[in-house]
Amino acid sequence: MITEKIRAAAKELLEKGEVETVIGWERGTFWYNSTPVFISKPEQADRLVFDDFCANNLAKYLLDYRNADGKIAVFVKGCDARAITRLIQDNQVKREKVYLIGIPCTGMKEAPKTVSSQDVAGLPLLAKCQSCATPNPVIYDILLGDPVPQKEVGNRFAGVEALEAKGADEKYEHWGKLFSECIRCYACRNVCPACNCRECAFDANGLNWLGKQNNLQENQMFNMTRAMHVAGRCIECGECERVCPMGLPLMDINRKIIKDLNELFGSYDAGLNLEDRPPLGQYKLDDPEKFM
Amino acid sequence: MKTVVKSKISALLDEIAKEFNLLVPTAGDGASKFAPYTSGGQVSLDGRTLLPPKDVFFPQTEKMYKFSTDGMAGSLETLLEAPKHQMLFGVRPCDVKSIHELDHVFLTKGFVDEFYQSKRDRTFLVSIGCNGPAEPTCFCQSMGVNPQESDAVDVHLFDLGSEYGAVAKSENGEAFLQKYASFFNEAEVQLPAISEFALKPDVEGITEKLQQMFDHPLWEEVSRKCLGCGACTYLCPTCHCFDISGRVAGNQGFKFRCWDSCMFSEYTRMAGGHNPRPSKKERVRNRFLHKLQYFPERYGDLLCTGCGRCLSKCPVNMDITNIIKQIREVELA
Amino acid sequence: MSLNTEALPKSQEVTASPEAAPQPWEPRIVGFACNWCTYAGADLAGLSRLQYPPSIRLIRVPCSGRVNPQFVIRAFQRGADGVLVAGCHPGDCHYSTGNYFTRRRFLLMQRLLEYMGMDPRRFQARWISGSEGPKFQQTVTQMTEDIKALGPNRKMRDVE
Amino acid sequence: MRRVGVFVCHCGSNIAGTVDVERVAKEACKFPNVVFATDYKYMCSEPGQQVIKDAIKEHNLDRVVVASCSPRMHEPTFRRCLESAGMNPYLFEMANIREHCSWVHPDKEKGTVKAIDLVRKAAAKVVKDEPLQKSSIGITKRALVIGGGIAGIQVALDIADAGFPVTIVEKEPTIGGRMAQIDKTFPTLDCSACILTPKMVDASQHPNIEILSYSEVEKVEGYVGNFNITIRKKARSVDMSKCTGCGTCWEKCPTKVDSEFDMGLGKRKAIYTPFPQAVPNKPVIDRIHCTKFKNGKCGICQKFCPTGAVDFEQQDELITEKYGAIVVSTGFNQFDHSVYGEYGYGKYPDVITGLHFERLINASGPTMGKIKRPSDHKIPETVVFVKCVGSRDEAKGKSYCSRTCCMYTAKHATLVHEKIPGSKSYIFYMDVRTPGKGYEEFYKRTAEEYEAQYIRGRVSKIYQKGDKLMVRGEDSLIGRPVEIEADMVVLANAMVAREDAGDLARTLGISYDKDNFFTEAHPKLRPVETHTAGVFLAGACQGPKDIPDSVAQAGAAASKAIGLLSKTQMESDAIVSNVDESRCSGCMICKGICPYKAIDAKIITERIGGKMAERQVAEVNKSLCQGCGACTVACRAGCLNLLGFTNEQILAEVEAVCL
Repeated sequence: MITEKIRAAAKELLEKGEVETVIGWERGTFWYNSTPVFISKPEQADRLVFDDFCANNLAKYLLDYRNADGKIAVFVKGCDARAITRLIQDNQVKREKVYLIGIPCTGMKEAPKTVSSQDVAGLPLLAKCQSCATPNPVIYDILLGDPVPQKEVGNRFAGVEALEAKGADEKYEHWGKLFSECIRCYACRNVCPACNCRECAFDANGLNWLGKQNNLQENQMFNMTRAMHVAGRCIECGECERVCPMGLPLMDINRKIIKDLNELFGSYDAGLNLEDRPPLGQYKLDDPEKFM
Repeated sequence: MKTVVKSKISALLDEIAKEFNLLVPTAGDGASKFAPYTSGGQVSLDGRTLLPPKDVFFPQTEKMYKFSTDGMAGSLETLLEAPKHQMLFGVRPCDVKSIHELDHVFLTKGFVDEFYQSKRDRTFLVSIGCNGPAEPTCFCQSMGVNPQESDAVDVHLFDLGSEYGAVAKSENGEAFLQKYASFFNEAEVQLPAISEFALKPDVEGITEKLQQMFDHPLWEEVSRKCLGCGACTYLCPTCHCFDISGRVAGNQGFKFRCWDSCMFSEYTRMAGGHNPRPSKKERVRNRFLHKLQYFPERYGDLLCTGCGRCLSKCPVNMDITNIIKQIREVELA
Repeated sequence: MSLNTEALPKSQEVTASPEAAPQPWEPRIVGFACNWCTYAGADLAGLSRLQYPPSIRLIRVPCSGRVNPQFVIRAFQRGADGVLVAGCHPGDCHYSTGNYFTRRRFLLMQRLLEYMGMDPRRFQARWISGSEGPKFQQTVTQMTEDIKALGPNRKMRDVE
Repeated sequence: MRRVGVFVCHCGSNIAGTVDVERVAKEACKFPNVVFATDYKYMCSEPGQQVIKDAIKEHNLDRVVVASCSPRMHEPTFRRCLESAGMNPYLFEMANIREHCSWVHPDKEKGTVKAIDLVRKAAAKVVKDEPLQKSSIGITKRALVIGGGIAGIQVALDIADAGFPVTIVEKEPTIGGRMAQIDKTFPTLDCSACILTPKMVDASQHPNIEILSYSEVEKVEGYVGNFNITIRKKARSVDMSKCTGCGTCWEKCPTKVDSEFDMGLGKRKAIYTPFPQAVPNKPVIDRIHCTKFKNGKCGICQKFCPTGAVDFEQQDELITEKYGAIVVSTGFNQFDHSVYGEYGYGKYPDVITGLHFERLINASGPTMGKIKRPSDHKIPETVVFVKCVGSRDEAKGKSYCSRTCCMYTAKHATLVHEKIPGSKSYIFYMDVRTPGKGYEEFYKRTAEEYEAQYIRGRVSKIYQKGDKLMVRGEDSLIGRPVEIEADMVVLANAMVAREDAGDLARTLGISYDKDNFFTEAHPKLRPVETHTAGVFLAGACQGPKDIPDSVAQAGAAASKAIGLLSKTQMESDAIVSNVDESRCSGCMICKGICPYKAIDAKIITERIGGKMAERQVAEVNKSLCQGCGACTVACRAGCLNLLGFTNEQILAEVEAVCL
């Protein structure tokens, strides 16, 4: 039902020439793969689809269209919309050059183990959708379908708190084993809307912030630095965890940062409204200084 | 043909572990990969590992030289530790072909990489055939790989359901089967039929067609959704690009080799900042042309053995079989 | 992926003069000191001959706001047993707001380090003004004792 | 490949005493890029610097490391030395092996090992140093003096005489400050008003001096040579242009209020000038006590004013002016001795402080110069002076000595003797400190000729008995407790900083010590400068001092300001932030961090993919940037780097120190 609305909306926008390109999803290799697609002609609109596997956050593709002449239309779920707000705050996307088609989202599904079974209903929600706090887009030009009720999320920091309770060596052992699995393919960084630098600090060879070796120590540096860099910018879209080929629980790190930011400097959710600025970009005179 | 019952395999492995530094596919927590065998450890002999065996011969990070300076004098030492005699057990035919292709790169055409060679020569290969696609994303059959049998190994085991059929493919293989004959018994076997592959790309004449498609707009379309991460190249059993860097601490340091990915933006950045492959279009095009045109032109084999790892783990489901299909559908003027 | 923790051999120990007794292990603390307050406080400690263990090496930065959390990680990577970031008291910063950002960054950083398994006592941040020589001495002495109790740092670094 | 020279200083025995300097030099030779290392007795001396210059030529050095004292002390010295040797002064690093090493680590072996580490750190950083240039900026040739006491007036006069316009901002309705309250000045006993008021008049009539009385500094922006200062001209409720200072208004004003100027001993009207010789001699309405403002009635002053100068609707006025230099001379407060309950604070009106006494003996004071007891206006026979009230007393007061109490107490005893024949004064003291010219002679005359009884000991208790004040103390010289029946007790209170000194320091961006006195750049070498370029100090706001020292400091501060204003261009520091535009994404997070508003966005055009495109990047205004580097950490991609303290340099230091 949503798919028809999507196709109609895209066709209309392209026919009227209001937008130059429409970014959406299309069917991928198998029935449980949906993959980003870039449509520029009305007749291509029929390739668009919205099903239970459109997990990709399309917001970051706007960075490739910075110098486009016309407007770009992009479909945004609840999490994707927060990414758009962040990209606007980071001056990477101009609001007037983007046409946002909001889609209330009931959560995306895990891929099945075997190709054959077509049973979608039985599939569990993706990890990132189980703790989703913003199913309805916060920013959009048009909204396809009426808002979805906000489901009870429970304590999304439970995993973090469980880890925090462990002893120092236990925690080091836990993260040490995980980081030694990291193959530094940078999929987490390249998919993340908070990582919108023109050129990452780690790619600038002159700066040698990061050694190119793949060992525990450099992987720790990469993951910890990325955590500090996206501090206050992470919108908990969970894409980093989803795309990690090694299945590392990266959201446990980002959620730890978000939990600390809320505790230390007042509750703050990135990307919810355009006015607020990341907590590390500002200060209050009465900030806590427990261990100073 | 000699056969061995699957239930006796762990006993066999214990025996082998005494003589060889045995690497087996393990699927403990985290991704499945080839790791040293520990008796009673989780050995998983069904399906292929997520991380390819290329890491055994061409590690992601490998120290090459150690040096130290003393005023103007200095010393340089090559860090070539020849590993104890090692055995790679349970390699799938697609990975065997990839090792064969890595041999092309590192051992032929007038240059022999001593680091690769020192590991490759001391490794005894035992492969296990598949009777069909191990994963939904497998398509090795279409890439000229016989899923049931591989030849460029020492011993090949046919998967016969409850037992394996062992065939020696080299003298070492013969010697191995003699040595462990107690585990095997002779039997007439019937190879099971190979089950249907979901993905069947047609690579016939693709290299020739690609030679005229360098400036084709297809690449612009295809590359838009790529994120430029290195997941596909690091999981690909045949990708072999690497970078050499080093670290200096005071008056000593070391040089190391580490994997690099042509999908990274700074991969071809030259001194002074010029980059011949500035955008994703060039980089994605280069990756597929290298696999389907440049490598076959130079070595005769397609640099893709159809293992499907890149397809299963690509964040945006970039599908090489679909791209091959699109290349096939393109009409050249 | 084999976890190869390459061993970078220690640079040959500085040639200890013969008569020196075998040195007990001295912790190595990297200190980032803001030029206007803490560095001046350390100078004052020197002017007033306040003794403290020689375990700290101060790196002068214009303001504690200049210290990047990545320097702290790099210090631990390369073998520091403890890291101290010290600057002016909030409100006294020569650049008026530098240390407000230091406070935010390192409150977060300290929790992240702890979360990653690093013992919190190995990373300290302090406000030490230009006139607080004794506080500098006391901070270094206290930190050295803490870290001596903890022993050499094995985490996040080139394992020997 | 760099050619680094390492120079290790003995500093006499300061360093060589506990650091084996020869071994440090020998080890330094082994560091990468170090091609020459030596040690010398005094590197900062002329011959020492010559060693450097010769070595630069002889060994073709392109980087220099000096291992000696704190860079806060001699970095400028050695930078000038490099400059004179034709080298860029920023290709230089110092290793602090004195304050941070030899002076604090007695164990020679450990001290030497640490010194070697510090030299290795400096050598690692110097290799990454790049030649830097200073950029020059214009200067507003105008000075601002905050505080119109004797120090402020002297500074203003000196600067004005040098031909530069000066503005004095004074919080009170008139300039004059503390000195106006004083009667006589030691050691010459000439009348304070006689030497102060001429200077006040000079200041008011000097063409280059503008006096903004009853005004305060609200906000200070900008930097040396280019301060934008917002001044709040508090509403006087009197139009200065019309008022002639005839005084009819304060004669007619019905409301009487305790006069702060007379320390509460005398009264003043709601519309008042603090003292007769006030400059400007224009009254101010105290809106808290004036009935017109309290309940809208009265307004007599407006009726009787011949020139119609009284204007109740006048509002505070905020003006913003550009200044090149600022001199702070905000003076001091008297220590609030309420903590000394044993002295009967608040219970006994006849226990007064030094300033109260000054008002009593002052001819224009509430008692027309006659010393009368505040309680019953009787002339006291026996006066007891108690010194070090609040000074040299860490427990209840201040740890320091306030320098002036010994002298003004001796003066008070002399005046008691002169004004009350047959009177007797006792002075409880711990020590008598008479450091100035003619001070000791003055004290001798007080003790001997005027028979002032000096008792060495502290006063333990003062209590009322009848109309006498019993002062119980101890004479430690004869080891006996002493009790004196006194008519009046004068406490010599300590000099402390103004209560709003901390706020003013934060507004100006200068630092202050634990007692809220402003911190000078260096106690011995730069006593009138602060660490904030362009802001100078004069008088008691920098620490307790008497009038001669305050005036001397005023002259010094004026000369510093004149030195600054006389330059046509001023070099701004080379340690500033720098943006790598090719990598900057224009997210502008740095702009919100910079306290000096030195970073702004700019649009650049460049060819991308064959066509011209515009892009926003950050840009650092080199003259505004003060080089704190807080922005460099906020920049995730690391395109913002602080020249002189770049990421690469600090990382190199961290790695060298961790070897």
